[in-house]
Amino acid sequence: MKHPFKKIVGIAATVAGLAIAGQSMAETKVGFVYVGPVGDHGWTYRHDIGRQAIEDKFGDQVKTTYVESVKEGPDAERVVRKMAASGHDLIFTTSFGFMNPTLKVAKKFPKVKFEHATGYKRVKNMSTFAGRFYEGRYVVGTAAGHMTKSNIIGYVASFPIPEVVRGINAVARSARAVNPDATVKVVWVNSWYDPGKEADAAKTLIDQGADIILQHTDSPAPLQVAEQRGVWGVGQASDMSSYAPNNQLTAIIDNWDQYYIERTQAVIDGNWKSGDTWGGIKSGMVEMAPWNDAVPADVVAAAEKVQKAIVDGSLHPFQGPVINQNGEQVIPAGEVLDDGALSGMNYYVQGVEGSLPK
Amino acid sequence: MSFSLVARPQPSKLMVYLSPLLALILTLFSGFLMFSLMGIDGLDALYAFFILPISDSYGFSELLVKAIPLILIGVGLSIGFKANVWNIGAEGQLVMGAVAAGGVALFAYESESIWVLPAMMIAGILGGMAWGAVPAWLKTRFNANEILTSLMLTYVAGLFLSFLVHGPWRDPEGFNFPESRLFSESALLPIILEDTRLHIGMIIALLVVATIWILLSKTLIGFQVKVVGSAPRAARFAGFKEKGLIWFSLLLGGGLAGLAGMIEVSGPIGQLVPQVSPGYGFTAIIVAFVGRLHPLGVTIAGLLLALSYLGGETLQIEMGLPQAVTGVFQGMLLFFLLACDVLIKFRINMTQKASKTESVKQEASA
Amino acid sequence: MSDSMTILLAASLTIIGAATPLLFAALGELITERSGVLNLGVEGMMLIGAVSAFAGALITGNTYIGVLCGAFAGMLMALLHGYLTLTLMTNQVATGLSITIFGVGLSALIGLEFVGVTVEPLSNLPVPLLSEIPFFGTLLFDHNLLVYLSVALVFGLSFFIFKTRGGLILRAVGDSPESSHALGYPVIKIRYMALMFGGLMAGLGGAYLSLIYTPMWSENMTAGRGWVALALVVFATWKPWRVLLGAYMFGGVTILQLHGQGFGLDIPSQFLSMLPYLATILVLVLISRDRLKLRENSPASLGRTFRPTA
Amino acid sequence: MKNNFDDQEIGQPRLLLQSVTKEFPGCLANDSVDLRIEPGEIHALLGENGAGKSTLVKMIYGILKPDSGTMIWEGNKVQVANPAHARDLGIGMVFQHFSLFEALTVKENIALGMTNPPAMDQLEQQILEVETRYGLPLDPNRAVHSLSVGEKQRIEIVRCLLQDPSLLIMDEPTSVLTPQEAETLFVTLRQLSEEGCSILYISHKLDEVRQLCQSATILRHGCNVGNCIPANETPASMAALMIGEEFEVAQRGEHPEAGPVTLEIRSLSRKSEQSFGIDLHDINLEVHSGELMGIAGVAGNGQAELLELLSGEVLSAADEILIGGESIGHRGSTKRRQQGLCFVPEERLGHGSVPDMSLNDNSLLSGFVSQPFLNKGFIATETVRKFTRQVIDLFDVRCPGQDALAGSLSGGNLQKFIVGREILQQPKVLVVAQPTWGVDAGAAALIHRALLQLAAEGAAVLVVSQDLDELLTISHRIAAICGGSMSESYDINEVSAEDVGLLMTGVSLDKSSTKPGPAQGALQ
Repeated sequence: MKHPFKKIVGIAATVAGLAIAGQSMAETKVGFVYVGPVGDHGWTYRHDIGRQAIEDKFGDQVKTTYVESVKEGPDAERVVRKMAASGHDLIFTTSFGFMNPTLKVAKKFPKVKFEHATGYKRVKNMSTFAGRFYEGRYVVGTAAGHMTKSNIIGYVASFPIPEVVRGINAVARSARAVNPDATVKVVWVNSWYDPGKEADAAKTLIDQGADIILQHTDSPAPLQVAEQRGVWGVGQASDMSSYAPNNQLTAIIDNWDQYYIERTQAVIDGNWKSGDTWGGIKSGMVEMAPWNDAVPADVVAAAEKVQKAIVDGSLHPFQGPVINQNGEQVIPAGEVLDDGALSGMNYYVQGVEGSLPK
Repeated sequence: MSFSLVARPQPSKLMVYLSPLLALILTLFSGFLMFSLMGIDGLDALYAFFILPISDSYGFSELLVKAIPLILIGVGLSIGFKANVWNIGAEGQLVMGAVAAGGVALFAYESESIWVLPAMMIAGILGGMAWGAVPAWLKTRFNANEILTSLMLTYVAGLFLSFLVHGPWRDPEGFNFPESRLFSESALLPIILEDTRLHIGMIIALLVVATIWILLSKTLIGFQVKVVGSAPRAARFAGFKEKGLIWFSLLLGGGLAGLAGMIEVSGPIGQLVPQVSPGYGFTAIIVAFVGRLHPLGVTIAGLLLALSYLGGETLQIEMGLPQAVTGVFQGMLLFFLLACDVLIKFRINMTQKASKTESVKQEASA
Repeated sequence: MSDSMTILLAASLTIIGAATPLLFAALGELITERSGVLNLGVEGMMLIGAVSAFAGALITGNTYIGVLCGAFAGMLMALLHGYLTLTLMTNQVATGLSITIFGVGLSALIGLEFVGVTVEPLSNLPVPLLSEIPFFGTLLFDHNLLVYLSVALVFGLSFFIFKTRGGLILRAVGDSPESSHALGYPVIKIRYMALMFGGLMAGLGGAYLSLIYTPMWSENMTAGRGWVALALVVFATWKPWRVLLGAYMFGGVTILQLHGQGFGLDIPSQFLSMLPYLATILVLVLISRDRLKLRENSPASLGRTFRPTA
Repeated sequence: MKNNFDDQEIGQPRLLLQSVTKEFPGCLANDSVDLRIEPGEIHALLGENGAGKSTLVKMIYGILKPDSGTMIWEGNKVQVANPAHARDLGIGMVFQHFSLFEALTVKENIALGMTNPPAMDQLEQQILEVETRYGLPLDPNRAVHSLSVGEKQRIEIVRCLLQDPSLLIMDEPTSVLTPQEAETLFVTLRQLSEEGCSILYISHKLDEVRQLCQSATILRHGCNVGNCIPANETPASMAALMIGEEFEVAQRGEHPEAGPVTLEIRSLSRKSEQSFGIDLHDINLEVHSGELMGIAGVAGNGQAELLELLSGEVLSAADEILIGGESIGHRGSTKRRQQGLCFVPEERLGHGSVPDMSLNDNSLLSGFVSQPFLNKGFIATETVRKFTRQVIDLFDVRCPGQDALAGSLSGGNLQKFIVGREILQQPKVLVVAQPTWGVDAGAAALIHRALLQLAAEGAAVLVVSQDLDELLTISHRIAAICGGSMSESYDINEVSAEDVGLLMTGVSLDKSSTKPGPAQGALQ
């Protein structure tokens, strides 16, 4: 046990250190505001892997901090602001719900750089970034279309927002491209994270005939159900094969490492600029986990071919004709949906069962 | 050596003030121990938890911003708890207040009328009241337990808000993301301290606390609440209507929770989002009890609880501790606060238990 | 078997899975409340039970030991609750809520090491011969140990409460701790025991979640099931077989709305998600109208602090 | 049953207490008390309320532990650990405030009072046997909350008898019984005594002690102040020991010149809302200004239902209850108070007062209607305090001050406060239930005087009591309620205690009822 007096001196020094941290630029401070716990093994977990990548890469040069499980709503602005005020140079806020709070703080702290995930509002010192996960889902859809025997692909969905709808549509389009009889059955659980309910939804889908389960919720529960029931599942956000060693078809991995390192480097070099980054398979932000050994080689080959085509730009998951559920043509052949249309997608394409909750 | 509790002839006036202090000391001590065991400098951690968050005026303003809804809901609930009306659905009432107020704000989008805010306030209160009225009606009409109905309705309210922001009230320019438009300037609460988020809600909260205090200590209705809770038959003897007071408590509690909801969407948030409250309605129940159901106590407890959340965030930023530690520490703080109140009515008697029974035995056999 | 029968069977099995953790926690709470103690810390106790069960199973490699660990940890939490509310006479509502906050935090802290791993779930123990019966065999006789246990407990606890002396004393303590004390029953000790049984059962409910329902640990994985369990006890008017009914009804409505979505039911999913809660309220209203019956079954001293005095 | 004849010859007492002392914070409840009970003896424990009788028997029964002193049971030193231990020794106790469980059945309640009860159906048989043997009819399967007070007492007694006790402790058992029922109980007790069972009989009713008990121990302020053989004493000599101070006994005086009918009940019938409550059948009653009317009856014969209807806690049809000629049956308590009706409920704590509120607050509780306690909804604190001081002074309420919590007052003082609070509101009609239940003799006398004084000043006073002696002392006119029906009312001078006892069992008297007695003469 140290002498109490030394402690007090220590505190004083810490406080003094904090006070000057704002000015001293010897060390770059990068902060992260997470919506979930780092232990969710999904969305937040992957962002924290990205944070650790920064630490590994820059060592003592950079100090990272994070606040987890920050509730969207009134708390977010306070946390972001506290980070900005406590000498952070770059702050990542990794949930859509943090958009407006981040924006408000960004306006007040023009010298601090902000990076907001999945939003659409930008200012001089606030960038946005997101992954083109629908590309990964399009690849998965190809395999699913080949592999399904019941022609029913189950989809455990969280909330009916464009991000999720895009993924559903991408799967439906690619699956039907190889198997016109394939349909996608969607169950909404109204939660990003409720392992029990996600599992129930997966069971329901399997009971109703689905033999491949995709998910856009954060816990590994649906995948585990797939493993138990002996149908295929697809990992979400990270390689979840530890939860389903036999039945994870593949996983669509969020890989923020590269982006985070780049942006941190830019801050260190003093050439950070606001912008919108939408990274896909090509940029490495969206990664595919290794295919399960049990997947037939021709299916893997077909999927990998699609993947390659997406990377080289010869294929766009939403290239025309895009026909919605009601049979109306959204865009004709020869055109592709632009990013604006993609980011506001609020309709199902053909092949998705049921109607989109409005 | 063991200890036993011995009833005091009269509640100790000294302990009324001393017991929270004792609780704080115990928390600091065991917190120090806990952090040290985790290999962290205990004093640094305590400093980061209790002092650092409010070491500047901005931090202090944030403390108030966080405490406002807790205090508002807490005083409302304490009336009900005094009257033995167990409204644990304030969270849902808050959400419905936010929905109603938000509805007005969206309806009056781009209106510059000064009446938007008052209208929102009334809508917020009515929204919360409406959601409090359901358990009141079910209780008085069907004898349905309000703990259960108010809790179940909280989930319903959350899902209803979710439906609205995913559907009809979605921002038309928001790329179908689940949130409403940002409210117009006229629908936002005025800031009372520049460069902070401290809004006029603080003054409203103070007014509410003062009003409830007067209501409880100086008026017949407050007296009725206390009598119903303490001795229901005596209340019937006096001619106080029990059903009326059930309605009163739930409407007041709901109304204040609704007001808190309005204040949140019109203040710090500025729009309707799927999650308008980080569990204020539930935390406020603890606030009410830690504050011993007294308006002043609730105010202090509200500030303390708010500080514990701010402190938790600071611990994460400054010390890199996981959020889980905050929960454990918060739990400890609450345990000590609740437990130390036993000293108001009891004193601790240190005895050599074994030897005492021995002596009685000896006497008996003498 | 026809397709619709297959789906019906599958849905029923899912319902049993969804209802079992609720059943455990609610039965435990029922015993606790019968003694006059209101435990609002069920959610926290379930979480502690879940993480401890997972840890136990992972470390020992034996799922059954995991189950025991979960039960034991839940009991320890109940002991803490008891020390505060029974020995130090704190307010039961506030203490329970604090226990939940504490449990959420502590379980997350314990569980930091267990993210991303899984354990072998508890395997099913089909009853020989009976489980071979088409449809009903699978529905009734092919489950894991905890499912059998939960149903057995419904019968066991019903018998205990209404047919044994122990149950009679338990009811007496909940009805009037003063009279119980006057007759020489150790009220505080009995309440401690009831509370600890409640904790044990909450721990089992948690263990079911982390070892069977979704064999993994993740923070806050109970997602509000502790609260539902609490509601079920009131709903059941403190009768075990009604808890069974309530848990299966709640699970049933939850699963059926998912099936409804799968079949393309065109109602916003939020409204479907509201159904279990609304149904609970509705049934409560229906059974609350007979005040006299309610009086005979509700523990009169529920939530009230009792201190034995002269 | 045990044959203790030999013991008696040797002179070994069944129970011997030697200098037993028990102290509570701020109160020495028992100070070196000695007690000796012989086998088969009915021994009275006499004393005022608060003299320490209950504390003493609780120690015998193992609920409390003595601070010091010795207890010798059948020749052996014992330390009774708990009631179960006491029951094992052969000690049974019938509590004054019953230790029953309202939500449970009679049978379950009895089982809970036994250490090793037999199986339930066997127990039911035994209960029925004991009931027939001692004349205590009771349905073993009824829920307790549906029973009358007298029936509840029977549960307690049966519970003890099933254990074959050698010592039966009875705490004020006759307070809930009719004289006839009390007589039946005495027969039972004597029967038990002859079978060798000792009985410790706690009472402050000196007449019945003289009738029943072979010896007596008298307590005052926690001290043993004497032993006696009741048969050799007069009530006055025992009272002198018990009370130790002189007080003025209430004097009724002549039936006053009756004024107009102020409280009138007209063919009031009501189905009880509780499934086992008592239905009221066609009750008619007139109480004149200036007279004190007594209603006798055994608890659980519709008094509670009638009182609820009178106080306004439950409403009836408008013209079933009239005050000063005005129909108020459909009005709540507040309206009735405005009409000048005040009410003293039976239960002091929690009904007539809020235990954990100050006396000031308890003044406000019922006084806010008739007194100027409110100013635009705000409480006029000073006025309330002044009123409270007045009550305390005029009614000799002994308390630490007007801010004392009602629950901290002794029963007698709290009752004086409550009665005083209602009387000082100068009611036109005062309805009082059990004015002196569990109240010491001094306070009882003061309350009786105050009620008579109020009547003399022109109010109509209705006293509902189970204490027949009390009613015979203070009433001008008397009626009895039985099974929800009200008897005719009689001038007090025309009926004997036995007559009223008959009325209480529902038998009508073969006398022409006087209605309303001398008052009629006075009016002519």
